[in-house]
Amino acid sequence: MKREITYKEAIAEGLAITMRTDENVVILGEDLVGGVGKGDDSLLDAWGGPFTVTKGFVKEFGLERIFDTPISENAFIGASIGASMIGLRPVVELMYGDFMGVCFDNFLNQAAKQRYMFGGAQKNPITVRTTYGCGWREGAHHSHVNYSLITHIPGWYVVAPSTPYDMKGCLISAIRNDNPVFVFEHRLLYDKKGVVPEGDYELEIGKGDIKKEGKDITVVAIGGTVNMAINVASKLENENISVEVIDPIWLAPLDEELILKSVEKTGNLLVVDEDNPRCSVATDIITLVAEKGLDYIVSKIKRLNCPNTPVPFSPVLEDEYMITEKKIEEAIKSVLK
Amino acid sequence: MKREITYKEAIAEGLAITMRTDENVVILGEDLVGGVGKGDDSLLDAWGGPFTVTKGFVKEFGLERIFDTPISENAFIGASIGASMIGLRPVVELMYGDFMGVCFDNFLNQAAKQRYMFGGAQKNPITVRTTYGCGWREGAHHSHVNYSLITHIPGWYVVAPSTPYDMKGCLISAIRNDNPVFVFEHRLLYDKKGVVPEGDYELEIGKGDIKKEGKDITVVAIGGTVNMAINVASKLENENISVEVIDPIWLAPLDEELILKSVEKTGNLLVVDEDNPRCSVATDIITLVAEKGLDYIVSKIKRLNCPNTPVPFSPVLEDEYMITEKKIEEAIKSVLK
Amino acid sequence: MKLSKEKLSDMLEKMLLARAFDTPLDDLVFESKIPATVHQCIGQEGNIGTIFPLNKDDYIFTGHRSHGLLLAKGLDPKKMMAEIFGKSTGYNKGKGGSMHITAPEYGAMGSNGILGYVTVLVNGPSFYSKLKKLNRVSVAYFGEGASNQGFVHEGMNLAAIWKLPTIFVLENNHYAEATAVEYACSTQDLALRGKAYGIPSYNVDGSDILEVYTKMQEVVENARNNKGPSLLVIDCYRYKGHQIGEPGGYRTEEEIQNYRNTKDPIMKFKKYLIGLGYLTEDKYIELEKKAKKIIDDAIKFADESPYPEPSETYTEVYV
Amino acid sequence: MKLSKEKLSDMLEKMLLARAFDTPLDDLVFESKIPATVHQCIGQEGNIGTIFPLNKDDYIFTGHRSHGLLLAKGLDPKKMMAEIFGKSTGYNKGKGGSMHITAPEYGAMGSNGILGYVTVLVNGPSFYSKLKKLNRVSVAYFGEGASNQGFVHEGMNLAAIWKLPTIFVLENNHYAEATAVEYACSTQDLALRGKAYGIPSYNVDGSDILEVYTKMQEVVENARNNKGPSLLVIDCYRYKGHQIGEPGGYRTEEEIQNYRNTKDPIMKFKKYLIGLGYLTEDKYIELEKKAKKIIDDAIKFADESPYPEPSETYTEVYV
Ligand SMILES: Cc1ncc(C[n+]2csc(CCOP(=O)(O)OP(=O)(O)O)c2C)c(N)n1
Ligand SMILES: Cc1ncc(C[n+]2csc(CCOP(=O)(O)OP(=O)(O)O)c2C)c(N)n1
Ligand SMILES: [Mg+2]
Ligand SMILES: [Mg+2]
Repeated sequence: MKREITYKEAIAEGLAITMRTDENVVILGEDLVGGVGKGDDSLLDAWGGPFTVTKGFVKEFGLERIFDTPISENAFIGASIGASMIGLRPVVELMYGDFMGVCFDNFLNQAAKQRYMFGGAQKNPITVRTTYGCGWREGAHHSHVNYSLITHIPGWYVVAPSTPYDMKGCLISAIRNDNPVFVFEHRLLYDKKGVVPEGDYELEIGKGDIKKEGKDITVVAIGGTVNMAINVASKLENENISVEVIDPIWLAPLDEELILKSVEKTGNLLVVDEDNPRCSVATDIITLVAEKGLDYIVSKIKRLNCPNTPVPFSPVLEDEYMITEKKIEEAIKSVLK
Repeated sequence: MKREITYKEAIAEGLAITMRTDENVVILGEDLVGGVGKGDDSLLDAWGGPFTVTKGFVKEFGLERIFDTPISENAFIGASIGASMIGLRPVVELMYGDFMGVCFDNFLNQAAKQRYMFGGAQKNPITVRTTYGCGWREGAHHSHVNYSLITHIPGWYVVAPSTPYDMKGCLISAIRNDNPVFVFEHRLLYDKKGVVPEGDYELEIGKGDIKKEGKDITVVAIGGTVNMAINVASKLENENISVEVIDPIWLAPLDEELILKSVEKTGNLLVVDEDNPRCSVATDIITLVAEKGLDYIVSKIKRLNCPNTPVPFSPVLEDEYMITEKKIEEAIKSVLK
Repeated sequence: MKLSKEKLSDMLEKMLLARAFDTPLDDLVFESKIPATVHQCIGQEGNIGTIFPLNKDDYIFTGHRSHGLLLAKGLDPKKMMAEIFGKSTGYNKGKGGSMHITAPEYGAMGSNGILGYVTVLVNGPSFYSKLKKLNRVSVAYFGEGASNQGFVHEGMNLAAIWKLPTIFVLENNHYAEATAVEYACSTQDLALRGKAYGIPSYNVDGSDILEVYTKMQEVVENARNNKGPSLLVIDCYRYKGHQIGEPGGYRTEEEIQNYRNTKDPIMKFKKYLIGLGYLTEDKYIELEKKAKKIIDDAIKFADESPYPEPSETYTEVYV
Repeated sequence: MKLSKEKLSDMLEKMLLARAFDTPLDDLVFESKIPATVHQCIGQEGNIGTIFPLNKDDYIFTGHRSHGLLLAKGLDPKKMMAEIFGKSTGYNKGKGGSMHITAPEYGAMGSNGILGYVTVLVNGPSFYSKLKKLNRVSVAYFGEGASNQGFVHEGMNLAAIWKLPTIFVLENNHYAEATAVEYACSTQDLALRGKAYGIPSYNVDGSDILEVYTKMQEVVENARNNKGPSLLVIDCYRYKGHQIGEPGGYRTEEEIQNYRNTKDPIMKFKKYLIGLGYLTEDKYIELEKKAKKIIDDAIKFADESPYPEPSETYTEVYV
């Protein structure tokens, strides 16, 4: 029987493996340990991260490899970038993707530009982990999907895995890669289980995956929406609609060939993306196809994003805001009709 | 004879008119006056802004309407947002668009979300003016085009005028509008002249403009590239290629109808956008057409962006990086061939 | 400082109301009546002493842990509770939730989920007030954890150079989530963070609401008299977890009990009022009941209120 | 403090080199040999006293006004000038320009165009050094204007709580573009900005390179001995405009002349060395000529160097 673990456990395994195999990997973030600085070791590991991903890490790696930080996102991400210039491989956690607003220069002007601006004289092997996604009833400052903003910026690799298996392998690859990588972890997936090998394995950067083969329509789904798309695809089999579900996994670099090949086969495209619609990853993928695969299209191209609004708090409103299997199904049918 | 003034003068006129007609308009930014705080009035108005746009303003409006600020973009933009909640109409200058990295939360989580998040209990009539664009040999931290990042965020209106006439009218509309508006001013246009009426006039928010009519291809050009596109269109008339140049002027809200109508007529689309290519305004506009106007397309859809790299310093490299008339011409021909 | 019996009584009632409001939230969250976790201010009720020197049209900017402050500013517990439930009768029609309650009609300019950002927004209304000579002050509330955000310092410097009527209230409850102030802040004298900008900065004991009130009264007076901003650092403590459901473990039970037993702001104030002859045990119990009744009614109101229409999702992005 | 004649001589030579480097830049910009405006440090040469206590493998992070500091750290004027010209022989192949010169082999970790961001980046190498017990220090240079950026304060607090070997060097040249420090900073004692975090913070006179050197020596020593970060606030002055071509007008000619006449760091140091008997007028003129010759050669080198290939535009975004 194959071993199943959760997405969250897969993250923890990926982190631990890279830490064991490379002493230059250190991790930093708010409350990753908890209870530090009181001079009382029995308080350590109180939280193990805001989502308990790093629970137990301090025991294995000690306070010299895992660092709780003040609420100073500029300072600790900036320090991580600085340390990455000279040999460390910091993995730094931004608790919620929404908080990139307070420390965005790290992403816009620093990590992403240094190598280029300095004529190749530097590299920045930093990994930024962040959580994202709506559905937790946390309101407009704790629910957004901001991967499009980072994907826009040259210099970043961006990954948003949808399964525990992809998560572990991509995270390991990200940490070992010499470029800045932004890892988007969907909070609603944290407890989802999947088959994951025990050991050390890497997944190729920039390589997407066909999560389900089909021939009538290509649905490119991202992160939290991949499982929904797969479920819809299974359901639609009964209605004789054959859906191919593509998970690009990496938003940068994007597996252009995989997407184009699929569209060549199916002739139809729907992109499902939980980010706000404008200048989004959905528009990016659609443009790829519009530029390079227009001849393949037989009927329609469509995007399905969350609405062009902030995330509302009330459950009724947030449910309306969120992408659902029903919405995906309707979108598929509207493309094919 | 019609009066011609520069883009820069048009900005100054727009600012001055709104200040004269509404005492709640105040302007804030770094070095807008110059020489403040020395207790020596003869030093005042030393700079009149980093690009001398507000030269002379302190004389007309006094130090109670124009405020030099410390280099604290969070603080003075944040204060402007706060003041806008209760009746002021601050016009705040972010010296270079690149610097949005250090104060991005203002744009990501504050001005844009307050009204929604507070259930309509607030409004934020703030105008952010910023300069953008490469070509000044200033390197990777002073040259970027970042309007796609703001256009992505629901809650903002975004405008990037290409002519002095549009600039003045749009700026006046922006300042008088009750929503947060981001005004992108292209530095290379500052000294370009155009016909501009003397008085007070507003241009409709969200309304684009056909800068040149044509029938073979729609070129949607933005900001600094509009004049280039017009020149190319004129040149190509001799080769019997009829180019329609659309200037959306407003990136949010986008004049979807204007673009779709034009594509319906021409059957071909090129979007010219100086921002980096991924998740850009170019992809956004192409997606609009791919979703709603695919049937109109007879041959190709194409984007022309600056490369997916930071902006290099060396003139040779920056020239290679920039969009040029030659590149636009080639792109048009590649669509039509 | 001379305070009338009525004023003192009002203070006590507001403290009791604050505690009564936050107390049932655990159950409401576990029952999923409240759809998400919330942050309680139980133990920090002394901090509402900062509200009493303010007028209705003075402005306050608050954070994630602000129910008590908002109630003291005059907000209706019904509409607050409804907001936290995500109901259409809430202050923000259910669109905001606990972390974003705002009621401009009471000068409650919005609670913010981005830690400490209030410290820059707050200068807006005080700038406006100064410009228009309205004589209003603006107050920003933020935790000791949030005080490690850079823009807090930008906000203080700006307020100082422009001599704005801004009051910065740093609520040092010793923890930011699971991180102790001893670890996160390099010196424990957080008043230095205001002094760095020449801002009059004071450490006050949050277990003593009158000390809080008195110092706030003084700095508000200064602000109204065009003497510029001040910083109040309130030493306080939260008894409950950072948020409902958090695992705890980063401090000892002993520490919590010690605070409860020796520094409870309500108990201390009660004792003080009894000593003055302004209060009896019976009267206190009556006031406690009264507060509980108000909150029970608020919960009922929230519970019975309708959710917003789904179509509300798409409105109020733009004016 | 005992400094050898050689060391003192070296200091003078580096000051002269700094001035010689920045002096011809006006002409080079006006002739468009240099494709863009640049920021000169003429008048601030005393600040390079901070470089001499450093080893080659100590790290420095600099800003837009950093030619003198980089030269003192050992960078080759030829490759610096070529970078400013945008030539392929520059340190960064012409991709960076004056504002982004970097040479990790000299510990010059990169000049930054985002004001003050160096104050957070700098903690990276010092964190690394502490972790790996390398005994190296890291230094961040930023202006008094940049010190109003919030993240500067985050950087100082982080360095303090982690006791990092970071030195913050605040170059207070009294102006940020056209804005005077008296206006932009609420108190003129900028050392308070470090003291707010319990960081040993000192005001030093930048017109006296030995005072700068001595204090830097002390704080570097402390950093190496695991005593944590320090802040040096250097009082200095720039004679030239903020950047070449700026309109001026925000200060009086008299003020500039006054500084030139009484506080010129080179003149003061020259006088001191002559007093010591280490220098003569003739020797000084010879050293000036030597510096000028080095820079003339650098300009010639830069001028004759090729521009990068256009294809370089697309490389080095990723490893
Ligand atoms: C910019 C930002 N970073 C991190 C968080 C996550 N967060 C929410 S509350 C909190 C702790 C706040 O501590 P403090 O400021 O002391 O306030 P307290 O909760 O103690 O009242 C953290 C880290 C956030 N909301 N915003
Ligand atoms: C974040 C940011 N804001 C504004 C600028 C524009 N700018 C460049 S230099 C400068 C003045 C800097 O003053 P100071 O820090 O005192 O350094 P100095 O120029 O005096 O050496 C300004 C405002 C910038 N580069 N970065
Ligand atoms: Mg706290
Ligand atoms: Mg300066």
